[in-house]
Amino acid sequence: MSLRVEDLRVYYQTLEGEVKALDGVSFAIADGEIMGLAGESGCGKSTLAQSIVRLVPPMKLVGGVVELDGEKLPIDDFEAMNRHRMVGVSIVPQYAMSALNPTRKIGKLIKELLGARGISYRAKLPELENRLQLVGLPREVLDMYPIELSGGMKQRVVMVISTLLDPSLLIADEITSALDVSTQRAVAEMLVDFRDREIVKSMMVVTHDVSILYQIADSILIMYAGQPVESGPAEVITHAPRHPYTQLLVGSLPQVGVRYDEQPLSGIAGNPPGLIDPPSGCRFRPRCPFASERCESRPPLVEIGDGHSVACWKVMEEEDARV
Amino acid sequence: MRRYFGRKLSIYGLTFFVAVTVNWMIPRFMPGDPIESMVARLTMRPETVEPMREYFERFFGYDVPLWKQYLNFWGALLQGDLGTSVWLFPRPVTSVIMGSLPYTLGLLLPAILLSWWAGNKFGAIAARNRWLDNTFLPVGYLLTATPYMWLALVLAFLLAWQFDLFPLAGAYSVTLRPNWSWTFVWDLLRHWFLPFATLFIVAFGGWAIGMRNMIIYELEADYSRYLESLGAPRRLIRRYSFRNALLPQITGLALQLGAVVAGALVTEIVFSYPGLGWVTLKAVENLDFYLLQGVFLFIVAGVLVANFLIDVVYVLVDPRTRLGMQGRAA
Amino acid sequence: MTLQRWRGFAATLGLVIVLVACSGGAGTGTEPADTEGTTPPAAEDTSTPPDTEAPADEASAEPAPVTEYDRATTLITSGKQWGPPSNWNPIFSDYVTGTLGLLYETLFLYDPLADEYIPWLAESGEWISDDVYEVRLRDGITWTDGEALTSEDVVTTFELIRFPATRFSGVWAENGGSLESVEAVDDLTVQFTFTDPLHQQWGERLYDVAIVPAHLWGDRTEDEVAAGANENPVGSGPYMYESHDETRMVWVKNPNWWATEHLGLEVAPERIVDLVNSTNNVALGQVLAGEIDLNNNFLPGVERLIEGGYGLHTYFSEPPYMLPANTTWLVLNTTRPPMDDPAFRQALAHSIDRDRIVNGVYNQLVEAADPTGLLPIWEEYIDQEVVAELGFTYDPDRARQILADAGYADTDGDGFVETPDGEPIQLTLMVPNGWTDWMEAIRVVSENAQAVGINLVPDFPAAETLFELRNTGDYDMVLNNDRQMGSTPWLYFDYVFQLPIHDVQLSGNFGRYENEEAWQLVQQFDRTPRDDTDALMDLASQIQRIQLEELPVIPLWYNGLWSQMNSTYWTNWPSAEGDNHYLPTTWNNYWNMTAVLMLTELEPASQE
Amino acid sequence: MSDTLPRDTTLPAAEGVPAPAAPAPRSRRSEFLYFALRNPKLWIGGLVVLFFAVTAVVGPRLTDYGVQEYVGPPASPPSAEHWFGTTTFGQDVFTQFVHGLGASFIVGLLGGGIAAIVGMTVGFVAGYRGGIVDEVLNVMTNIVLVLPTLAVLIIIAAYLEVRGVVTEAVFIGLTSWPWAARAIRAQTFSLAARDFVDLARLTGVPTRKIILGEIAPNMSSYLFMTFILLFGGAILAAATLDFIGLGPTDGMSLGLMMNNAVLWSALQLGLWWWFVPPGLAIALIVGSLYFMNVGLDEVFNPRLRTT
Repeated sequence: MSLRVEDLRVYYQTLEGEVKALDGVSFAIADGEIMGLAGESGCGKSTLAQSIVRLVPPMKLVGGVVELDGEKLPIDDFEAMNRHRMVGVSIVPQYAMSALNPTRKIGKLIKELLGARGISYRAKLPELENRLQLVGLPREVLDMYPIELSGGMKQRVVMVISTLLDPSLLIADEITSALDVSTQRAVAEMLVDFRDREIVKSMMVVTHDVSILYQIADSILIMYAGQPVESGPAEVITHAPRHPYTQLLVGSLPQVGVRYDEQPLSGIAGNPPGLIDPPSGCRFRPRCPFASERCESRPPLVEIGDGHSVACWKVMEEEDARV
Repeated sequence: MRRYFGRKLSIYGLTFFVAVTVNWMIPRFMPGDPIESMVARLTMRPETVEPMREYFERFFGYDVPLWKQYLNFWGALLQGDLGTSVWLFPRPVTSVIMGSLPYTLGLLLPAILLSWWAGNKFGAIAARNRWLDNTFLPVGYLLTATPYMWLALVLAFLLAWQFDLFPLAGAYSVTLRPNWSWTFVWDLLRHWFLPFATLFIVAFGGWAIGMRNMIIYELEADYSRYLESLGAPRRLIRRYSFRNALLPQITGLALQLGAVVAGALVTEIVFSYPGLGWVTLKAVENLDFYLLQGVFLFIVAGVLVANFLIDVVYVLVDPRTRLGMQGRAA
Repeated sequence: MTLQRWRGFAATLGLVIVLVACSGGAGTGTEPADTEGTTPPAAEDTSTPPDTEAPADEASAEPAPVTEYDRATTLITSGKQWGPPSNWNPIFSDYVTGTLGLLYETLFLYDPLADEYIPWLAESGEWISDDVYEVRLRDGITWTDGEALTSEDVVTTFELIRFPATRFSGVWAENGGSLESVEAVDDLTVQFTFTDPLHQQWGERLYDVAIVPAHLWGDRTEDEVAAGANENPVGSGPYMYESHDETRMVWVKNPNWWATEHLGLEVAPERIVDLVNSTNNVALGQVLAGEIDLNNNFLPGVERLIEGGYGLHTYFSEPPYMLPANTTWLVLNTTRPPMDDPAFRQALAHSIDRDRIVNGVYNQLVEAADPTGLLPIWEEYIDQEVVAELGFTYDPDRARQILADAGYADTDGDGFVETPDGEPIQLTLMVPNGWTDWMEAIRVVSENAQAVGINLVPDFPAAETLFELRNTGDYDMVLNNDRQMGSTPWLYFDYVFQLPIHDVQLSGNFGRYENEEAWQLVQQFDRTPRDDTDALMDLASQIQRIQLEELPVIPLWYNGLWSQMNSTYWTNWPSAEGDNHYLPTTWNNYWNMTAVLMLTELEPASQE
Repeated sequence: MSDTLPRDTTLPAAEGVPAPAAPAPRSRRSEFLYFALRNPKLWIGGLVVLFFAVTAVVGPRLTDYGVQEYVGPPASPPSAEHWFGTTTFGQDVFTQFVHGLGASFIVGLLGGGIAAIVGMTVGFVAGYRGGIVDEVLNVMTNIVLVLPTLAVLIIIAAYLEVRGVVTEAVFIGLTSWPWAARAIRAQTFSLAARDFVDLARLTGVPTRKIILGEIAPNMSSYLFMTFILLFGGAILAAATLDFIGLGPTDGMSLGLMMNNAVLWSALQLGLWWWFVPPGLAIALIVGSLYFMNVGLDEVFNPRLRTT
């Protein structure tokens, strides 16, 4: 088991009160597994990605445990986490295009980054060049400034840097959203390649775009309003989702690559709830076409099939009925 | 690269053109006749007034059509001739300026460069120390908001008048004749210190605060967050931030030049330091439009040249500009 | 750029600063063009103070450049030079102080306090006929380059000032004066031939035209004479040009000065360093610190310091401390109603409390002027009877009475009088902005005027604007003190009544007052020989009668011959009490009014 | 001196930084207010400015003396009778001070206001219209930007026939706008590309209305801060001009007080009470304005709240 997250609660401290961005999230990623994490904007998926790597104010760890390779990660201790970052857990951030210091040549940046860990750049250079080749970049990029690279190139450089020390877990945060369809595919294939070559042991791919997950993910976790609502093998989630939200989410994907960040899902009426004072019971209830009285209490995440879990009273009823 | 500098240069050129034209126009279309006031100063006899006026109108080139005066003005200007001072007649304006320029440069250059350097250093330190930041911030803002002449007055009052540590005015002692002896150089430095300190302190506050604000933005920038995510040590991140925050400070240097020059002018006035500021004041007091014009053009030209130098420096230190211009960006 | 490189940069910066700082001074270092022409014949021991015992043979034949002036033998002055020295042309008027008087000399000196001409370059001068004035030069005077000073130099000088664009050109008949020709009779005798000589004006020229060397000036063009800087000047006087820079002018003693041999006179200071004035306040600081020996600025507040133990010395040891140098007039634009009405002018004059200006604004540093405005040196020309009969005094009731009698009444009840025609009166009195003592003074005047019902308000436009308005006659009232003291009250009569009126008035009668009769009298005064005292008195009396009846201008107070002396290094300064009655000033045109003789009376303070 | 302004970057990003994953607060305004009240920089700065503003308004009523009136013994140090002492003429320094304060505020408001209006107009039009209009305005801005403001003001003031506080403010306003125009142009540029502006444009709303109705309100905080900086800059510029003797030819101002103090040898005579209050007041007012600006920045820009 590469990553195990148990009842993780991370709140944002704001003057209006605590925004319960992650409110009891549990899941696990197995060695060699690529897990997709999907959901609408504001569902907490990015917070999840962030908090595992870089939990800084106004984020606050309220409860839960994150274990990597059986070791508990001190995610709320910024300095102590440094030991794990890049080696244990690494991230390709959403803002990969602007993640590189604009005034440093790429090679120099890497050299200084490695130097800070006492790793010799020279010794690592052959491997670095290999990796560049792997993502289709010439060796010369090391002598270039970020401005000399295209957006896609920058992102690939970031992927190489983030994985340079062979982390156990790589978190890819919305890395495809800004790309065109063909590039998206190429990047997705690279991610798989990274895993296949065992450069990274396991991977968490955060995206709002379920279709991309279908291409690369082994399993998918769907989040809604700070809580997981459904998880299971990619095949199952994309073709036979059970949770009403997942169904709407998957069904409302008319085309690939459209950004939904700035507007609510067109297919789902209403907005996600505010997380300062979320609705009791099922948080999807206000928007759910099937909501009933029972939904006023919170549905547990229940395994209904081989690795397929759903948190929905209606699904549980149907399962019960089948049995 | 050529396009970038071409554009910059053409803007500077245009600015200079506008400055020269406005400069030429003002005394010709404003009330007050410099020739008349000069003649009034020179003679008491009514019968000599007319011949003198005719003579000096010819001397100052007022006896030709306006368009020709304008062309002549440019012609003379391009040969480095800024006309003749009315106040210090018949001394050429350029000679008056050159006489006072070393004093102003001697104040300005060290004050600008040192305050920039020290201010940036200090601002970066303040940004990483909460206590220092909280203490310095109000002080820093107070410093940038301090009128130069007031600080000059206060320093003069305390350090020269009250405690007699420094001379109150002038560039060197009245009994000394300029030479390269230690006595003289020491005397020169003692006179130089207070005006320099005035400029330095006010400017220092500005740079320190600028750097402090800038570095806070840089520490929040994406590349800093990424480095944090990769577990890079704070030292490295700060180093990057400092360097990147310096770049806008270089641009700031260009923008602040005018202000520091203005500060130098009033500081010189307080300390009676015989630089350009003092000359400007005298030109104003003596209605010496030619000298005033000359000083103005000179300052404009100086600021433009300095701006261009800063542009060049900026291109050298910021790869973004440099590479952007070479079109190597993919 | 790495941090390391930044440090390197900083280090370099430090170095640069030192260099810049140094060059700051060096760049302006005295590079007094080439002074060869004026270097004294070498080997003279010019660096040894007269009273020290240093054996003369210790002075090297090739004296090292002076780096520090010996304070004991150097006179440090300030007060005239308001900008870097830039002009040594005595025919131009705005030359460096001492150009006339220390370097170039005049035929005579004039002593205003004794009303005497002192033969100077001239041994004597007299009218040998009604129209011919003959000057006899002293024998054996040389220029500092060794050439002899002869009648040729005098003739050349007067020919040079014939250029219409020079300020003395009016002496010549063709330019409106009366001089017909100048001829050298022999090496030392010059004859000036006039038609209907203007005696009073000629009396001025005798001591204010600097004689220049013909061998250096003879070929100069009009441009060089009218607008040349005359660098490296060669003169005949007690001092020679040594150096100048942006902040000072340095004169060095002429060891071969003719007056030592001829008159037994020797100037005491080895050098005179005249500092460029930056501001009054800096000068005040320097005077208090004893850095300056003689200062001629108007130093507000100085009266409070005279008895404060700063070693300050003034001509009088009690108020007004200073000798009067010129009169400040309230000039009224007589082309505008109601200033065109003598009664109105009288009323205004009677309303002004001049004592309040003298005491409140100037703290008794000046004195109220005589109703005629004539300076005390011309007291003998004042007809006391006329003054007693017609002179104005501060008397608000009288002022109101005069207004009422002339038909000025407050018809609309706003507290201010209207003209006899019922037109409201609203007047402004202007002085240049920043001339603070005057600004204070006209606040008093306005307040006084308002107290008697004249709606007068102070206004402080920029100087240039004020001059323009004044010169073109577009104003109500201004203050002015353009005329300095001199050898004849004609200077003031001319200032008050000068005709004709030009579109632009630059040299007097700014009030545009037209009185043909008075002007005739003034001109007649000008044509009357100086020794015809009775005629002069009679004319002066007639002129004063008109002036006091008409009051075209209102004299307010005498500005002082501002002079602060410090006795730390030099003593025996001019004073009313002692023997040294010469004028203690460095102002232009005053060296030749005996200030140069002051230098011969100075004594070094004994160094304890 | 008006160039002594903080650089563009001290202004917040107008786009309103998205609070990470936090749902929209109930009301942006109440959030700002909340932070504004809890931001010591803002209210300390505000209090200082307010204090001087009140002094400027109330002060003249506290003194019985005229600005130029000789009311006391000359050159006397501060006392119960004359709070700030007297000048060499015996004028009451406190009276001059409160009147000068008023002039400073007028110059600041008017000069800063004019500069803000010109800067906004140029910035909005250039940023919104783009193309040749932008090009021309940009060149214009650059020209005024590089010209040393004080030198320009000296030239203008020296030739001016009559100078009053208002004329002074106008000229300061007309020369100190460029940096504001530049900054606003950049902001407008990014806003003009946003959807809601596009929408307005498509529906045929006239340019003026789009700028005033859509763009300006979306960067109101930014504009307010710009004005504050221009306000302080104008006060400083006026003080400098007055000090050189190119200030108002009638009336009193803080710069003029310092000018008079220097002219009348306050330094040499040790009359510190004559020149200390005016300069100190300027430094405090302008400093507090800048300080408030930082506070506002933190209020409007959440990223800076916790550092």
